Amino acid sequence: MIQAEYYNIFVKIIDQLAVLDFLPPVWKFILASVIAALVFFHVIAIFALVAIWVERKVAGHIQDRLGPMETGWHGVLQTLADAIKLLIKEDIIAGGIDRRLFVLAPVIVFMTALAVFVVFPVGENFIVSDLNIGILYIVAISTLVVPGIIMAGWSSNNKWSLFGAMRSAAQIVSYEVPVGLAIVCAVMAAGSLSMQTIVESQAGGFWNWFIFSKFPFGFIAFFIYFVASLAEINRTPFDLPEAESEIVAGYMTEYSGMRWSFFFLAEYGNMLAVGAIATTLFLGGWQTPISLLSFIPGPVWFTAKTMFLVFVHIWLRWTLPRLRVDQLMYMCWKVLTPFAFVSIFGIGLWMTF
Amino acid sequence: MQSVNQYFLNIYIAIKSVLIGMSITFRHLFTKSVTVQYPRERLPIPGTSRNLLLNKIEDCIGCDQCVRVCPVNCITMDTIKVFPEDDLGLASDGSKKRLWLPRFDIDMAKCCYCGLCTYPCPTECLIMTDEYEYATYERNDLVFKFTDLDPIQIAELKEKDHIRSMEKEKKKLETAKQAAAKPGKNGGKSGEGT
Amino acid sequence: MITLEVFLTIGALLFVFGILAVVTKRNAIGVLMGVELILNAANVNFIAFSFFTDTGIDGIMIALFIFVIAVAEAAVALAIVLNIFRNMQTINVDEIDSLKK
Amino acid sequence: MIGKDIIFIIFAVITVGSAALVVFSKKIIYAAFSLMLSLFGVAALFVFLNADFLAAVQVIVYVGGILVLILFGVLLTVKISSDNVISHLSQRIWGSIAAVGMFVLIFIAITRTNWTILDKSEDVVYYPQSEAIGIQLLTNYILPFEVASILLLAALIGAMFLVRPENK
Repeated sequence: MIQAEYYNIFVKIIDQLAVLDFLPPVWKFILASVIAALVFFHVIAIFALVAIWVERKVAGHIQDRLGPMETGWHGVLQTLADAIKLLIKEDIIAGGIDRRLFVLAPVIVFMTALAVFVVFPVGENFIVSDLNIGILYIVAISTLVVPGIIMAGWSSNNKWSLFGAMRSAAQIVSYEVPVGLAIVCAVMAAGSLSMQTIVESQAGGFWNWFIFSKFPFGFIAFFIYFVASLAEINRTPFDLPEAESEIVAGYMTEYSGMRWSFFFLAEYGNMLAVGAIATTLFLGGWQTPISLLSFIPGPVWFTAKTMFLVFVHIWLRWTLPRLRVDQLMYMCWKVLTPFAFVSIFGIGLWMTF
Repeated sequence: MQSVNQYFLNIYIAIKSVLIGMSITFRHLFTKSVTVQYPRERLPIPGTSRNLLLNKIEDCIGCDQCVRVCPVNCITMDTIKVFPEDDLGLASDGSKKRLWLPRFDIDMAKCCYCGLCTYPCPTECLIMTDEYEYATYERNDLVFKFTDLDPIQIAELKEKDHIRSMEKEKKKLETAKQAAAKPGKNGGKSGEGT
Repeated sequence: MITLEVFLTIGALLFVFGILAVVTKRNAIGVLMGVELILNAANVNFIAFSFFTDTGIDGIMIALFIFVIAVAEAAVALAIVLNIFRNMQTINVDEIDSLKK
Repeated sequence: MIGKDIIFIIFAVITVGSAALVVFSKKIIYAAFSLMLSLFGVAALFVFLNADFLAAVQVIVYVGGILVLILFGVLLTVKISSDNVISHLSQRIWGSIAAVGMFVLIFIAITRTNWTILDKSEDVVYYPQSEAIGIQLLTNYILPFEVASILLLAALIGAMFLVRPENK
């Protein structure tokens, strides 16, 4: 079977359970996949619960407010209350929309956010599937979100939805280019597409992380990846597809209740995923910064680095205003892409000599 | 060459301004927030503020000035003249109360908070308090009733007043008849108007 | 189950559906979709052969170049379709016959 | 290995079935999304053929690139009145006959030919292909690689030239 030479933690765990010995290996594999999907669904859901609270608190304190304070200690239960409200809300499907595509679109968008979690190396022995095309798999899966968004925009039968979907698709397709080139930088430095190998090649202290070891090219690549990934997941300052002052809520305008919360979960799942990818590629993944601190296990480091990047996302969101469309495209094609080429060239020279 | 320099200058300025902005927001992350947790802590209200109207009904002499001055007609007042056997006592400023007040309603849904009604009040019984939380579930609950008479009393008073006016009417009619018996002015008009 | 013949049959089915789309669709973009299906059928065949025979990864290399050609074809064809739409206000291939007249 | 067969059959049915939907769906937008499913299924079939790199590239290029182009084309050209441009009946009949005939021909060719194939029934060794592809691209296939890049450049310039605004 395909997983034969790939490390898969869930398959390992299930192999060790004697109760399940009667199952053929393929069914064990399928069971492991289902468990992995459920685990990551809950990871995304819990992360979203926490991140939305953190985002509100950070937003509040940046603006000298307090943020949610009423529900629970300092409002920690606020998101839970909102989630319950969303779940029991009426599921409105307006007349004149394309029902099949309308129902399918949030599923596709959320599926892409969920599927990338398969290849994240959380710890030394903690990865669901160490594909040898790991990072390429992530790029491939994250392109699937574009048809999903266009599906949502088209099926809503609403001009704001369609505008938002077109903007979003144009933005994501454009920013695929600098994202891909920045990823190529890390892949060149590591000499492998596998996520686990990329992390292992950054072992031995923070000066071996690609952000520092190939200075300044690694830093440029990290910077480009960070900015372009912000644009790719439609976060502020690149949230033109959801610009509420111009096009209501973009492709999500007609959605409500459960289906809207799937889009929302996908957005926060993407935030986590982008932070995890940047951590893996440039910040050494689960590696400890200095060997003195190696008693702290890898998953803690991985989570800490990812959460730091997520915090920077939130921080940026409440600092910068929204860009204009032409500024967005200027930034993509005239700034990020040339610098990505420069840094590829630089890392190529570095690896040669 | 000029435009190339401009290009790099733009990038430099962009990164610099983003960093400055981020440092500002980071500093504000730790400054004390200015939020007032409203239902639990409240800011003091200035003494001249105009909010809910209150009528101290025991001081009200029913002079009707507030009703007449109100630009939106939100005050409704009924008065009944005292009967000779009653004594309503004095208002706090010493003026004698000559009227029963079976009804003194203020519709706060109509009130425009101009405060004009409080100035002419001779006994200063109609004032604006600093109470501003009087949201209700029913619009009718916004009509504040200030009378201190209970409905039975009001009914009795109205009955008495009615009898008195009837007697007056009779008297008037009699005097009119007497006047009609004598040659003189026409008294028919006074018979109609009561 | 996973044999060369099965893959070739899948490739043949994709090819046939592609041809059918090209022949019967009146929308120029529908015709383009048919062309993409045909190119995919060719890819399936190439990769199946490279897997089941001892030709190394030559089939995969050819498939990669087919990707390149498919991208170029799609970009240029869509540019042409958009141009036609701008000039004629239609992309029904039956109505685009001004060369006949 | 029955489980692997089941997964394979699911993906094969998805691929071929949505290819059929591309042809027979009335709305062009449904055809486009069926095409997405079909291309995705083809990528899944590539995984069964030990072409993992190619499967990822298939998704990136076809779903992320060509399909988005096609969707944009649909959104930019379709008028609401012309939502379902369907063909004449005669075209459909003759097209179907030709297609079925072609399939029968190919199927006979597939079954009659005596293929000399490697034995892949037991313990196939799956090895990473990306390295081999990279080496091949820069050694044996260097000329096609360069020609392909020139082709892409030409297509890029050509497409941009074609859709430029008229009055410039």
